[in-house]
Amino acid sequence: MNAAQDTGETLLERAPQALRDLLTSHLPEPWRWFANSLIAIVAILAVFGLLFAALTLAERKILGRVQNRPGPNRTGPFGLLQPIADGIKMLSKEDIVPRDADHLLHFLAPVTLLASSILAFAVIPYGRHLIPVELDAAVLYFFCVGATTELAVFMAGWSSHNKYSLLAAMRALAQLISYELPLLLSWLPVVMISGTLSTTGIVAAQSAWRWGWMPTWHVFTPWGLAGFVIFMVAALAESNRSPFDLPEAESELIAGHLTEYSGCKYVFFFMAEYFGMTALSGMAVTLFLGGWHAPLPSLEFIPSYVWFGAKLITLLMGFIWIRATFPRLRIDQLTRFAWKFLVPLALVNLGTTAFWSLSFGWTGPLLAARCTVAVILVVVPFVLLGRRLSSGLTPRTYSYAP
Amino acid sequence: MLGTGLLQGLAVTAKNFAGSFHDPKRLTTVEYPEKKSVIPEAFRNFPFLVSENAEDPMGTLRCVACQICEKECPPQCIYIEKSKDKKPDASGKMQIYPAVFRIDSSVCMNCQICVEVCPFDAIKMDHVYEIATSERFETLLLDRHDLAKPNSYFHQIRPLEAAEVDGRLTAERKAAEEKAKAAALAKAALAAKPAAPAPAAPPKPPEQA
Amino acid sequence: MSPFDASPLSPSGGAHVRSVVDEFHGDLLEVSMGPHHPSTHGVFRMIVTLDGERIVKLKPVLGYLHRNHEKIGESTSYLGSMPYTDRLDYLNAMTNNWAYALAVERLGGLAVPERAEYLRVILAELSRLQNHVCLAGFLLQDTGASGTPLMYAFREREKILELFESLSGSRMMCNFQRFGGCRTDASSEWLGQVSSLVNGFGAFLDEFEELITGNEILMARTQGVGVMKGPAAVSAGITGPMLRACGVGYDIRKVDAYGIYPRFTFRVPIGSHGDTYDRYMIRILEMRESIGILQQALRDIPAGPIMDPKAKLRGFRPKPGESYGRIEGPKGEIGFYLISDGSANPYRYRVRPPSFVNLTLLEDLCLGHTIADSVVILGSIDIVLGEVDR
Amino acid sequence: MEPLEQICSRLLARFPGAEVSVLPNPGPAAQHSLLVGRASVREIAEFLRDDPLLRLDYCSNATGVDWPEKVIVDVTKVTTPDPAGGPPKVSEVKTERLQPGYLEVVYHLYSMELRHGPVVLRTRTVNRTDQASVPSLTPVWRSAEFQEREIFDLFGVVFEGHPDLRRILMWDGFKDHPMRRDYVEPEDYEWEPTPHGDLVEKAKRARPPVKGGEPVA
Amino acid sequence: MTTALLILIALVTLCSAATAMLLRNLIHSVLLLIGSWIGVSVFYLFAGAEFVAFAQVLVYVGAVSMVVLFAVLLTRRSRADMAVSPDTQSRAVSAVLAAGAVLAVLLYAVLLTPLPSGISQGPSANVRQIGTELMGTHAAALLVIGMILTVATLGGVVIASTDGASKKEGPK
Repeated sequence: MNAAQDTGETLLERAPQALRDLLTSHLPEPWRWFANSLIAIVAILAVFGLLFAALTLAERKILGRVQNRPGPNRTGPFGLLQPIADGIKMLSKEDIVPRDADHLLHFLAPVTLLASSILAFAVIPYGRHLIPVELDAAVLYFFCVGATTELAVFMAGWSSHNKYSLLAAMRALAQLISYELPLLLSWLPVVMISGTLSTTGIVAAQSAWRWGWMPTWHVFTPWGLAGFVIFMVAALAESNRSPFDLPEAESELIAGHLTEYSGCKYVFFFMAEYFGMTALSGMAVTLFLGGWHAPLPSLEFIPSYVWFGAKLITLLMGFIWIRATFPRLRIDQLTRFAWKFLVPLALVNLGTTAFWSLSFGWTGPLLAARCTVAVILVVVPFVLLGRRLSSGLTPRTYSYAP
Repeated sequence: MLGTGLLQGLAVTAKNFAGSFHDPKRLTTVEYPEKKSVIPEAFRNFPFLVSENAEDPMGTLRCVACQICEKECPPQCIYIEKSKDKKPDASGKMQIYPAVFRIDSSVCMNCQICVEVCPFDAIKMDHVYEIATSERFETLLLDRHDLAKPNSYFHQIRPLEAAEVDGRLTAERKAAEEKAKAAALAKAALAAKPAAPAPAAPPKPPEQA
Repeated sequence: MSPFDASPLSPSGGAHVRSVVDEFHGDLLEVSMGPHHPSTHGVFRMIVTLDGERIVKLKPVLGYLHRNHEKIGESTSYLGSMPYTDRLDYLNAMTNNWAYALAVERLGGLAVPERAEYLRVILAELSRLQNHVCLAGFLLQDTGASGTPLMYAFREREKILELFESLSGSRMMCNFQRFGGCRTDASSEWLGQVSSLVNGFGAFLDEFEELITGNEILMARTQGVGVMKGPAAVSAGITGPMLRACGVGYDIRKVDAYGIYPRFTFRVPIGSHGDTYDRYMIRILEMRESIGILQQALRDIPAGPIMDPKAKLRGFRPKPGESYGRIEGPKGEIGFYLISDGSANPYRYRVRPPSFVNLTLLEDLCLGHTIADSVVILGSIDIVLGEVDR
Repeated sequence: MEPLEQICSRLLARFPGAEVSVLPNPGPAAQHSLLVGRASVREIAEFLRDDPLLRLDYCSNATGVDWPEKVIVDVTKVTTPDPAGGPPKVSEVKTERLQPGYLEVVYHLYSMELRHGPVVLRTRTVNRTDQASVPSLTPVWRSAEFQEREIFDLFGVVFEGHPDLRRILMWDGFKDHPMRRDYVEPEDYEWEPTPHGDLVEKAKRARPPVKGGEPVA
Repeated sequence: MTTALLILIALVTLCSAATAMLLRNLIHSVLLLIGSWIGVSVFYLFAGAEFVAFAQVLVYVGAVSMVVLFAVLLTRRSRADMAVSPDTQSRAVSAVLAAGAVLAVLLYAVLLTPLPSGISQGPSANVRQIGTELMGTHAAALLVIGMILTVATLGGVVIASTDGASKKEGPK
């Protein structure tokens, strides 16, 4: 953790760690470790709690601006106090539990959902020295924590004993399970190339510069781009966001498995969705966008956590942008899209990565051949599967009555 | 190729997002309490009774309680009781005036048929739209006091229509006066010939046009 | 046992008894969608029987907004029912007024001056524009696009409603047509505003189509969903864009040639598949045709009176007789059937609403689809409950 | 489209037993209608739909009309010779004749194939009380289904052979038929204190004033 | 300090597994079973085998629990056969005998094998070594497991499709 003092590291870079050492250096050993992790937990909750609040406001402002209306601007200047107002409203709402609901499960569902989505923040490297827990199998930890969200969604749907919630719980499970596979398959190439499961290792693998200025992020390789796109689409589905927000499809089953929740528990679900979205974007930044590395060598002086934040914010804006534009998919189209389009593409991507890593040493004309073969291996299956998936779906031309 | 339609959609939303910052056409919200949207002149909401002058709006109502509007109103929300005595109106003629003139604004649907059928231009449509009340019954039963508004107010909210109505009314009054003067002249001429045969029947009183 | 309490006669013979799947597999889930449901466009209820995700039976339940408009029509004068026709299909007051005025003019044999006819065509086509824009917005809202296309549609609709307001006094409750012409004249600068709106509408439609028509998700959600065949539609009395979407080119503006429509050159788009995507696209193409009609009407609208001088406003007593007047409303054929017995009130006042009849095939379209599709199919039928329940 | 009289004569020729007649429409609209007896209305409807010359495949509108009993006063002039040889005295004798009431169903038929105008088809029930039934035309035109259910709901005409005859607009527990001429509104009337004519009396009847105060809202 | 924690985790795992058997409510018992699986994965963490712990959570809590819950959910329809037949005397005796036999075998195996007691600092192998080990010496085992899994999933798909097909042909 205490990497050697390499040159050119600015004071700002080491500021968070210095602050932490200042607070806990005088404690004896077991207590010092305990205090350090406590500070890390408080920091994560504070930063991502505020990010959650800002995200709800940003979502409503951006959606508003896209729809030619200003968005919330009544509470505070430019509506900045809106999240606080929402929070107070939600927390002061009566917490209704249906009489014949399964009270224990009804309470446990939002708690487990929120707990598992917060646990996921433990392994994401936010900066050069800012990683809460240094795990050897960090990426595997991240996705096994993600797997427990299905359990919580099922408990929510089942415990409400309500026809709509039951239907929605079944749908949510089908969606989560069918998008777990592409999610896992999409980051396997990254592990194959960087040779390690630990996130710091992966970020280190992307630290070199090619031709002096281009960063060797995984997203700039053909298989990396394909993996990144599949990862983001699967992340959209995992966090129940726009084209896949089927469980709470308000136009069909009211609020899906959230129908029987109100007040604080509803906020937990809401918060869990946003935390899940942020965690998945954080992992996408770590795996494909070079974690906390700066895009250009000349910009190295800006502290690493600022770069991580900037990339995270752009990805989240992408989520909101997609939500503002696309209609929703039906449940059978959604699962068919996963099994018949994303999974095959991810498997082919494994092959492309294998070819890419084997042909590592090629230079000159061979390098050009290597790139073109990789691009072909990515694009051709995409076009073929795409045509088969949307067979017959074309904008039509119309004739006129005589 | 799969996805081109989706990218086009994203491009349009991005254009609108950027446009909403500089292009007034793409940010059409009027933020109500601070800025109010412009009401066109033809806007109609809830009738009011036109009175000649502003000092005594109740006294100088144009309405002569002919109850045509009460009969013609589709939801029947107007209730008129004629007065027993008569009162001189603007042109000095003795007219009945409405003792009770009530409109139930919770039933009225602003269809302005009463304005169309009123032969005396006594009832016109208002421009008021901030009329929320805390109580469902009494305050919505508008009486003569709430309904009567001066002609100057009518000019203020509907300049063109008010000018046209006033032009017509003054023309009618002038015509009525000439006829009255002509009738008076004819009567004077008859009185001037003392031994004329039995005077012709007095000309019909100049009835209201 | 009076015939009304007993269960109605058992469905004897009759070719159209819908043989629904009798022996069901697994336990069926009966879900009641509505009357208070975010996507049923008003107080409309559907009792849906589900086998898993598939719809097995769908019974529409109507009447939550029934105020017996026809009984009120029989107890007020002819002029008195005109403002009530605004409340039938409350999105298109202008076309409802025109249909009623047309029926009464046929009943009383009144003539309509030239300028009024042109004004009626302009207002009807404007009303068709804003109705189809509304439908496109609602349909995409039902497929889940979170309000963006709906807000663009409403931005354009507001401009048209402002035109109605500056002419007739109210945005939606216009009460503008009279028997034998229109109530007030349209000033030249009002006509100028209309032409500037119409000229800008084409650009809006292109942007709207760019956002939505090519969208793969929308095509997946609407193509092949709720397919309706031509002969079934004709027998079920479906009219308007829904009928033209399944290939039957029946447009009352061309067939009856009422008013002065023969003077305008416009085409009637027809679809080939009869599914939800075709119904959406037909409405977009009809909007483009309406723009053409509006430009021609604005070009050669003559000066002159807008009200037939002989027509009496009050005390209108048509001779005994009956008449059925119908026009091509945005939702289909809206007709008024009047029987007069010489008095000031009509003896029988009947409205033929397009949305009510277009609902006949709702169950046949939804059988076999999922709940998400039934919402989209209902959205594509374009019903307004004021007109369905009357 | 051929004139109505020609259609009527062809129908009479085709269905000898049926009572088919043309009902003139005095108004300027001149949309005359075809009165068809109850018994043979379905065969005639199918004929109108399938006849190659007519092809009336689209039933646009089905309407119920209520004609209650009417007392018809026939004024006949009677000239009684004056016994005293004076000019004969002419006196009118008013004879009341009670025309029995009936419920009528009017169908407006169009042809989408040949694009021609309305043929108005009318059938009548025997009377307004127990025998108020008419064969349903839903098997011929599916568009009549909802409109016939509405006529059943608001007028009380029972349609034989209708696949799903239930009330469509009123709730199932509703008795009586609101669109009939002799329909009396129930007294439990949601009262709005609007001060006009019969509404106020009805409200006072429905809710007597409380100890001399204003009637309770 | 760590031994106290270890004992606590063991207790939690054991009692959640036991109560899973006793509860009437099926869903609660399944969730308790999942709790005991998580307890087992914490044991792996104590032994320093992170990879195995996370794999355990991913496989059991992520996938197997879903299979169990779906099975419970879809078969709740036939509640008739849920009622346990009356607890006669002979049933209790045979239950105790079976339990006793299993306990005896387990004790025999545990006591006789020379296990080093106390916490042994096993080699904390990192993921790369596990990878090379799996692909190297144990490649055959991995392939066999892979084969079994694909056969199992293909079998499931075939059964599901034929079941579906028979249902589809019925009410066409």
